[in-house]
Amino acid sequence: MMWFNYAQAQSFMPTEGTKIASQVDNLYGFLLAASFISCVIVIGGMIFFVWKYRRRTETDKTAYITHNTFLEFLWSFIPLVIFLAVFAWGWNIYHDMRTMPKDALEVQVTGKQWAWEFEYKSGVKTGNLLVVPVNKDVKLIMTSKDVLHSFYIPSFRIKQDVIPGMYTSLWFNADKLGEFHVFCAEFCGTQHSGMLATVKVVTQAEYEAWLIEESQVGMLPLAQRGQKLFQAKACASCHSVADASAKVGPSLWQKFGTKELTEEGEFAIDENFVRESILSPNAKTTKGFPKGVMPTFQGQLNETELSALIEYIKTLK
Amino acid sequence: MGNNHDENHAHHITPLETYLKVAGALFALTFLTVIAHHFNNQLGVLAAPIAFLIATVKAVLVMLWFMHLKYDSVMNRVIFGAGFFFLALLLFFSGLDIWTRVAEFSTL
Amino acid sequence: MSTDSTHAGHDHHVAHHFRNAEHEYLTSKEGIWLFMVTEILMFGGLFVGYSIFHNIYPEMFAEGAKYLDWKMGFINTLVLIFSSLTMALGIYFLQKNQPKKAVVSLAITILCGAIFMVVKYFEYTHKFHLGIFPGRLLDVAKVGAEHANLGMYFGFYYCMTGLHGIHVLLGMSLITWVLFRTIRGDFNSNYYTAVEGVGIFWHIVDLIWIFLFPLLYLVG
Amino acid sequence: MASAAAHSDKNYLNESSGLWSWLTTLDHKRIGIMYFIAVMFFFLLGGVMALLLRLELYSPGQTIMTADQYNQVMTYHGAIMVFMVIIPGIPAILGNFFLPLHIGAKDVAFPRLNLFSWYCLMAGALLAFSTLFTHKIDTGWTFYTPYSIKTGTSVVTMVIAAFIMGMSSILTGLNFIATVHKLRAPGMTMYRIPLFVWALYSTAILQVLATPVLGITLLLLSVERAFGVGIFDPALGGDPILFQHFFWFYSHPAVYIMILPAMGVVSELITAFSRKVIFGYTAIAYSSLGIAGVSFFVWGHHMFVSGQSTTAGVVFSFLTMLVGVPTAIKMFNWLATMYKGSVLMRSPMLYALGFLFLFAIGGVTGIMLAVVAVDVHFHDTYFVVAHFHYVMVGGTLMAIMGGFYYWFPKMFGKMYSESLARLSFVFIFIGFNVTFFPQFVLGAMGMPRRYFDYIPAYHSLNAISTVGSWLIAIGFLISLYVIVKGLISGEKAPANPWGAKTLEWTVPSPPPHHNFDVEPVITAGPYEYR
Repeated sequence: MMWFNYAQAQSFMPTEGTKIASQVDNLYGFLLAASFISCVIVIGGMIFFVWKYRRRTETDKTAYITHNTFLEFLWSFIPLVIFLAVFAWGWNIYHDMRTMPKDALEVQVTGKQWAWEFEYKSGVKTGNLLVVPVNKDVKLIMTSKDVLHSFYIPSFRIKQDVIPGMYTSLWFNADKLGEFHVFCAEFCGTQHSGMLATVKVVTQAEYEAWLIEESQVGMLPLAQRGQKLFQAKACASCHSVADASAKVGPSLWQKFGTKELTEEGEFAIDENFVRESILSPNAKTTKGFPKGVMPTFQGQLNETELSALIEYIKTLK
Repeated sequence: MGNNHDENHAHHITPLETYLKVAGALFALTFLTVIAHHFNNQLGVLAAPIAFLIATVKAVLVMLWFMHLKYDSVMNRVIFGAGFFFLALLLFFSGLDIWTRVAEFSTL
Repeated sequence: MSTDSTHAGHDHHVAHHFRNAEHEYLTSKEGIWLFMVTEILMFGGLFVGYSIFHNIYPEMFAEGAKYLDWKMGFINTLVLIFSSLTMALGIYFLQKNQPKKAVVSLAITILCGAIFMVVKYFEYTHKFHLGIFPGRLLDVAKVGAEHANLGMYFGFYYCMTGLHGIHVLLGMSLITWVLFRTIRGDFNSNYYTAVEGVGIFWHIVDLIWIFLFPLLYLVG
Repeated sequence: MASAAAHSDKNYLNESSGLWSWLTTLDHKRIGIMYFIAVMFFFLLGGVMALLLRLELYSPGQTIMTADQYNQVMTYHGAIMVFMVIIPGIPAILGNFFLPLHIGAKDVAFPRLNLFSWYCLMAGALLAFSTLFTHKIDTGWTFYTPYSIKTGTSVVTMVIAAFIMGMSSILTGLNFIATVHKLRAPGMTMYRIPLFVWALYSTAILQVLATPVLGITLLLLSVERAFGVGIFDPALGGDPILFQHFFWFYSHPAVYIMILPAMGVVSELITAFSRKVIFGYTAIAYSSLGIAGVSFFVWGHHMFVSGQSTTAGVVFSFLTMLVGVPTAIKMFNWLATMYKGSVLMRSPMLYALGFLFLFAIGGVTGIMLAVVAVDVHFHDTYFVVAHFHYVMVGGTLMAIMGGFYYWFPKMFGKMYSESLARLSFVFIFIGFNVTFFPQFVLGAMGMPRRYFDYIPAYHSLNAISTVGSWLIAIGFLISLYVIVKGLISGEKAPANPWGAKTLEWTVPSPPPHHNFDVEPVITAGPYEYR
């Protein structure tokens, strides 16, 4: 269902969201056709020979053919030429993929277990949502906080591993409006398959409006700021907020003010408990959930942001 | 390969004198390494290549005489050489990647 | 590898799938060389890693080399070269049917291996004393290291010398084994495959040290 | 032949008895059988895990296990199938048994080493399984850093287990090289050895040259976990991509360790059942060596999106194309062998043809993946999963089955039920395509591999794939029944039931303890069907 909301599949490949994607698909189309023909020759030939030269009597005599230099040359040389041709074709497209445009809109991407964070030059931060204007070069400068991830947009046919301790990059120029999937394609642990994000391609005007709206988060009431922050830090990939279902971590729905049974004993969930859970998550962990899974947010949130988060958690009723 | 060798072939015996000469050369080269080390500052960038050149010469001496490769079959020499070749391959391609990587710098 | 033989007293018995003693000797020797290739490639992996990171962090590696005493490495180099000579002589004396001299040579070889390990022991304990441990165990404050990742250099140092040390110990036990068999009279000018194989192994140990010495102690 | 069959009823199976006589045997044939039993057990285990994985993926969301459990089962499935099934599979079972017979030798060069390498595999496997009872590992069989450094599971134990199993592989390879070089019967020149031996020989070179680098890589990974040396850990100034270089320096040649012997088996099967001399002996022999050689230059195609440099990516893409050529040569040579032959569709031949069919698809998709721009899209998706299963399972496993049915009469001196063996092939072949073909489409649609959960759009194809896995399971169960029934109540096999020409068919079935009562003298090539 979600797939169709996002981008319609075209002949077994996702929507072509960029020019590069169409180029890749052309090459892939050629490879498919060439492969199909080779398979027909090999498999068809095999079936034909098996039938044509089936054993008729126990004493069948067979031809004694040890080799044929010309034929052998042909079936070494022709494949070689084809292989080199597709190599060159692939190289050509790869060159475009890896040549970073100048004057592109640059977005900083950080992968962490198990969410994507995006940061724009204006300081706007989002979690698992990348909003970009249509028909504009966008360059992603990517790194990881913990282990390898891989930033993969199927519709744009681009993918790049995200590596802690260094920057890697990707670029694209989306020419279709709409929403596209982002997957993590490098195994990164428990929620690897849940490390999804969305690329939202909008018009330039919508993009600008969105940026302004996002940068005014500071003006919003505390609880709403907390909600934004909750999204930006991708807390929701591990904690559900709308019902009591457990994800990687316990649900936060209707939790505030109740008592929580932790490995260390029973505690009331108050402001200080939430604060401690965010800043040093392993001090007290809910029974049934392993330690060491949630990363610490020490040093990543200021006092106001902490209060905003707590305020938001209070509203989850 | 193994079928038509001389069945009663007597193994080559390296003379005692040769062993002593080779050992003498190895000792001398070790001293030379250390002496070169004392002139590191004068040698500059050449210091490392010189040290490894001497080490390689020593290694070759050990291989040819102590390990008897000089009198061993071609196959055994090829086998041993292959080890070094594939090692060079590992270094070459890993290095090719690392030294042609263009670092991306964050502009934020 | 060279042990595919039943050692019944003085006469070596050729295994049933070989044509004669020479056939067995040549086959065993090829097996030994094949095994040596795997040794070279395994150690080589470390050398490749070392050269790559040496290129990335030349100053850190230079700092690391300063903590090593080249005199220790120098003494050990001489000891190992001498042991290589006595090992080669051990085989020489067997070829000449002089088992007594061979026994003495092999015994000296083991002794040299032991000296090497004792020197290594003093080097290691001295470093531990200074707080120089591999990787994150390296006490940066105590050592007064200029580079925070100096532990990487000593990671290489301990891995390379440690793996080499294990090979020295392994070589010593193998030589002890052929020493006993020589005393028992298993070997003579017609059959000494096992000694030759162990010898090649011991020379490989020497060979690796010949490169480790400048790499770790001198160039840094 | 007739006189040989009537010779005596003593053979390698009944020459001595008792479990101890097996555990201490130096006979390459018995060691081959011991490998067979062990590998069959591992295959069963890995296979059950595969079924569990497919069941979990039947529908999106949690079906039968949690995400963590999925990752563990995925890791063990990969590690077991790679290190314990496919790598030792053909060389250690069929190779051990038939290499000496093929070249007219009484045994492999170093029989004790041969037994020792079996014990290495067992020790490594036991150590690997021990992690099932501690902290089950969840890194995938590739142990990529830094995840393998950070995860709180028994990585070190598993890695040491892989090291020991690698040693087993090295020793087998070393043994085979020395055997081929030194133990050939009089007149058995390098150009008269069967192509299976050429394939094993090329494989052995890879085993000896590539595996030590895996050894040191895994040791460094253990050291990394224990001491935080930082060689592969970016947090300490290391380079996780270097780990991948080191890992694939072994693991790409390892792919050919898995497939080359399979190609060797197929060469034997096709010529035997076409009753015709192989077409292009020299070309097939040299293409085995060629594949082995080039395989050391191409490992970077596993790393096109890993962050390695663009230059390295292009160079590796180019070199990868070169591997395609010797592979194509083999395919065409096999076809030409059937031309004007006398093709008999017995079950081993069915498996060989199944190999050709599946390997053709696996091969062409391999070329697609080698094209760097296309690979960027397909990398780490189900397209890759489908590709390597077509090559490894469709290729290697088909060849193991075919080779096993071909040589079963020789190994055990009994025949098996031909009709059931064919039925088993039908289930495996159809089941395989139903399981893995949809995965090409899934990959093209963008479904990444190692996913416990997926978006609903991928549901129907995943469901089909899961159903296919059940068909494969039925196929293998039938084969198991065929083997057991053949062993218990099979008819006595003649010395040469297929009329094949290679040396192993000149000795009685099962062969005597010393293989050849009189050392054979060879005067012609291996496939003289005139």
